[in-house]
Amino acid sequence: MSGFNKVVTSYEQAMEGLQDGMTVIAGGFGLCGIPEGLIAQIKTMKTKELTVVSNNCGVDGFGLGLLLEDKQIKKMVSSYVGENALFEQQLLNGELEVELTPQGTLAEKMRAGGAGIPGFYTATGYGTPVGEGKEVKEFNGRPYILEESITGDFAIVKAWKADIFGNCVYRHTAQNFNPMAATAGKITVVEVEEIVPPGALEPSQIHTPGIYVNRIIQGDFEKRIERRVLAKEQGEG
Amino acid sequence: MSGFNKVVTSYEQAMEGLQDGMTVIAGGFGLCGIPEGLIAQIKTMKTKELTVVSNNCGVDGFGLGLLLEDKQIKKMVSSYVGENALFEQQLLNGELEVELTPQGTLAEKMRAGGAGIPGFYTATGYGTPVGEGKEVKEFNGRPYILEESITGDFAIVKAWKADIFGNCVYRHTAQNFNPMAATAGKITVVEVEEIVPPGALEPSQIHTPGIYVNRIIQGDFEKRIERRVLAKEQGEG
Amino acid sequence: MALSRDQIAMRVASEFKDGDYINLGIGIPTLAANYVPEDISVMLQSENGLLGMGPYPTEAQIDADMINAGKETVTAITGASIFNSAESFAMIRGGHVDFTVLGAFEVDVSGNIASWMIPGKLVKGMGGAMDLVAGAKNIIVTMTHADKHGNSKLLEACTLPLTGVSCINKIITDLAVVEVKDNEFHLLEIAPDVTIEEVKAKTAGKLTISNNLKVMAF
Amino acid sequence: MALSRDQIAMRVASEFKDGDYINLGIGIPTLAANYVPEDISVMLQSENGLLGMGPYPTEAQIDADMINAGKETVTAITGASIFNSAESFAMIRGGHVDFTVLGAFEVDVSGNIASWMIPGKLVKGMGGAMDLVAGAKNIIVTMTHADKHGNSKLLEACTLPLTGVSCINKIITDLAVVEVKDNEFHLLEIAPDVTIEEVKAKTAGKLTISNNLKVMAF
Repeated sequence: MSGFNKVVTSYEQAMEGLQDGMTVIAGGFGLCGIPEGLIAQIKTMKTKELTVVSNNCGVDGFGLGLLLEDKQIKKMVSSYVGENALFEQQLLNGELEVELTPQGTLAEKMRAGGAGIPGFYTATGYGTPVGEGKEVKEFNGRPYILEESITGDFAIVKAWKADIFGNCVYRHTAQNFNPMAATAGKITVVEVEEIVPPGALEPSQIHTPGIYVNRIIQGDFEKRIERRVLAKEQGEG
Repeated sequence: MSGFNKVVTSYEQAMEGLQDGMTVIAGGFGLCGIPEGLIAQIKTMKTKELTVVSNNCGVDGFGLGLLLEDKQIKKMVSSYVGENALFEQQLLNGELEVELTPQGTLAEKMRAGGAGIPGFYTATGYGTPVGEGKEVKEFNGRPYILEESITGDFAIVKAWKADIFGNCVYRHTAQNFNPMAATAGKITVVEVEEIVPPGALEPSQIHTPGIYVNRIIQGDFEKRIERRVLAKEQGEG
Repeated sequence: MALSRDQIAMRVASEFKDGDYINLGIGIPTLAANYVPEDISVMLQSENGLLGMGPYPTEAQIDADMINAGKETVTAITGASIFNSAESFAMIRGGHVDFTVLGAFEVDVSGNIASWMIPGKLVKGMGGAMDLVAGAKNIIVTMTHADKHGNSKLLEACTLPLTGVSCINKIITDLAVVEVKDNEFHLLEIAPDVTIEEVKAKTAGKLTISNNLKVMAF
Repeated sequence: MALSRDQIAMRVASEFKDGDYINLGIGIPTLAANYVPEDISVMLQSENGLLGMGPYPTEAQIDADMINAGKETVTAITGASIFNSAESFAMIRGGHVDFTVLGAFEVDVSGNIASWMIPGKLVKGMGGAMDLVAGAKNIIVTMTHADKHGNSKLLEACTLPLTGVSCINKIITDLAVVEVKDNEFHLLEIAPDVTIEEVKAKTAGKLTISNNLKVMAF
C-alpha cells in the first residue's frame, strides 16, 4: 500500500537517473523559490551537457549559477540571464548556448508540455527576433506565432509544504514557475520545506496535485535574497 | 477610491448590458457550481438568441434548462447535453443548435480565451467528427488538431467566497469550469455564497484573482443535487 | 459462460498496479473500484476535477458541491486534491493518468474506438471520453463482446463515428481479454466455459489466438 | 527645461484611472507608483505572480519568498492575490491588465518598440517585456526623448531588434507627451520651457503638432 508515498530520504535517491545530456526544467524566479538542494546534488553528480529550462540562471556561486562552475550546462532556455560573470564569460566563449524565450511564453510552454498541448499561438514575439522562423497565423486579423511546448527528463521544483502523496503548496511569490515545471518533467522531484501528514492540506487549496510528482525530499533552505530593498524610513509611496 | 469595489446589490445591475445575440460563458458542471440567480435573471430579462457556452445545459426547470422554456438559447457549446426533455425537443425541432466539444477541449478553449491564446493543438478529437474541417499538424510524429479559443460577452460564474475586489475561491467540485469561465468574459459576473472582508482570503490561495471579475453579487443558492447516490449500508467498496 | 458485469470489473481491477492513477468511466468501469486487490492502492481521478475520489457518501456526508463526473454525489479520500476542469484535463491530456477504463460500442484492429454517437439516435455528447482516449497511457475498453443481436463489437474497422484513433490497447469483454496490436486482435484470455469458436464467431476483426491462452479464474 | 525622472513619473501617473490594474517596468515606470493621485486607487501587477503589490518592506517585513519582477523584496497589499507565472501571463497576454508602463531604446511611428537588445552588446533577455507589449490594453513608454549623444529615440522605423510591433499608444519623455497614431507622432503636450523646435529637432519620425498643444504643469 506504499504506492503513493513519494518521500525519499537522500538527495542521491531524489536525482537518481539523471544523466549527461538530459533536459532539466527548474522552478524558481531569480533566487526565489529554487530547489537549492537538488541543484547542489546535480553539482555533486557532475552531470554534463545539460539543457536547463529556467527563467534565470541564478548568480555566481548560488542557485543554477553553481552548475556553471564545472560547465555542466550546455544550453539554457530562459527569459533573463547573465546576472553572473561566469555566465557571461561562458556565453562569450561559446561554451554555453542560450535560447532566450519571453517569460510568459516560457511559462506557457512548460504548462503546455505538462498538459499534452504540443503547440499554441501567441502574439508575444511576433515581428521580433523571437518570431523568426516560426509559423505565423492570423486570428481575427491579428498575427500570432506558433510556439511549441517544453517537457523535461527531470523537473526540479521547490515547494513550501507537501504531503507524502506529492500534493504541494507554494509560499508567496516563491510559487512562480514551480507549478508548471512540476507538470512538465518525466520525473518530477520536489524539494520542500515541510512534509505534512496526508489530509493536512485542504484538497481545494493544493497548487500541485500529487499526480505530477514522483519524488519528494525534505530540504534545508538558505533562501538567499537577490535584491534586498527596504522601505524608506518615511514617506514611502 | 471605490474603483475596486465590484459588489452590486441587484441582479439587474449584475446582468446589465446583456443583449440579444450575445455569447454567455457559464461555469458549472451539471447542476453543481452554477450561478443560479444569474441564470434566473437572464430568464427574467427574456434576452433572446443567446449562444451559451457551458459544459451542460441543466435539467428541465433548473439551471440553464430554465432558458430553454422561452427559447432564449440559439446555440449551446457543450460537451454533454440532453438531460432534459425540452432540450431534446428544441434540438429535434431545429430551434436549437448544438456544438459538441470534448470536455477537456472546452475547458482549454475557455482558458485560452482568457489567456490571449487564440488557438492550440490537441490530439483530442483527431480522426473523429470533432476534427473534421480543422487544421491538422504533426508534432513528434503524432497528429494534432488546431482548436480555437472561446471568449464571451458575459461570463457568469458561481463562487463560494469572494472579497469586494473580486478575488474568489470555489468549494469542492463546484469549482469545475468556473475559474476558466471567469477569465473569458468581456464582463465577468460572479454570484457568491459569501462576501468576505478584504484580507480574509489568503493571497496564495485565491482561485480567481480579482482582475478577471467585474461584478460580484451575493446569491442565495438552492444547490439542487442531480444524482443523489448514497453508500450502501455495508460492504461498500 | 459469459462473465457477469462484476466478473469483468474484477478482471479489469487485476490490471491495476500499486500507485496507479485511474479514471473509470460510467458503468462496468466504475464497478472495478470495488475489486481493487487488497495489497495495492490506486487513486481515482474524476474528470470534473477530483483526484482521490472516495466511495459514495452516507446521508450525513452528502454535499451538493461534491460530485463525480457522472454527476453523482461522492466523497474524497484523505490526500485528495480538487481543481478546475482545465487542470483536470491537463492531467488527462498530458498523460499523467496511468489507466483509463471505459465502455464502447465498437473497437477495431487499429485500436480505434467508437463510443459516443449512433447516427440517427439523439446524440448527447462525448463528455470527456475523447480527451481520455487521446491522453491516457493505457486504455482498457470494457464491453460485451457482441451486441444483443449477436453482432460483433470487435471489428476490422469501426462503422460508427470515432471517439479516438489508434488508442486502445486492451479490451476486456464478457468472453475474453483481447490485446490490440499490429492491426490484429490477440486473444490472451478466455472466460471459463467459453469456447474459442464462440469468441472467433463473435469477433469480426482478425483474431490471433495467443500461444499462452489462459482461462480466466474467479 | 527637460523634465526630471520624477516629473515624468508624475505625468505617467496622471494617466491612471480609478480601478486600473497596472504593470510598471523597472526604472521611471516604477517611480509612477509614488505619484498615483490621491483620489483614485490602482492595483499593481508584478509579472512574477503578484496582483496588489505594496511598497518595499520594512526590516521586520522582509521575506525572501516575497519579491517583485525586478527580484527586489516587496510587500503585498490587503486584497492581493499571488499565483504562478502561467496565470500571471494569462492576465497579461489576455489583456486584463489596463496599463503597462515601460522604458525603451526606440519607438517608431508604427508603434513598434525596441527595448531589449543592442546588437554587439551582451543580451540579457527580454524577461516579460514582449508579453507585456503584446498583451496590455494601453502601453505607455517612458524614456528620454534623445540619447546622450542627442540622437532621437522617436524614429520613422526602429533600427534595433524589436520587442513588439504596432503596440505603443503613448510616449512620455523628458520633453513631451507624444501619441502614436496613423503612422505619425502627435505632439500633445510639451514640457515647461521646452520649445517646439527642440522637440522637432529631437524627433526623427514624422511629428504633427496638436492644435490643442498643452504645456505640462507641475
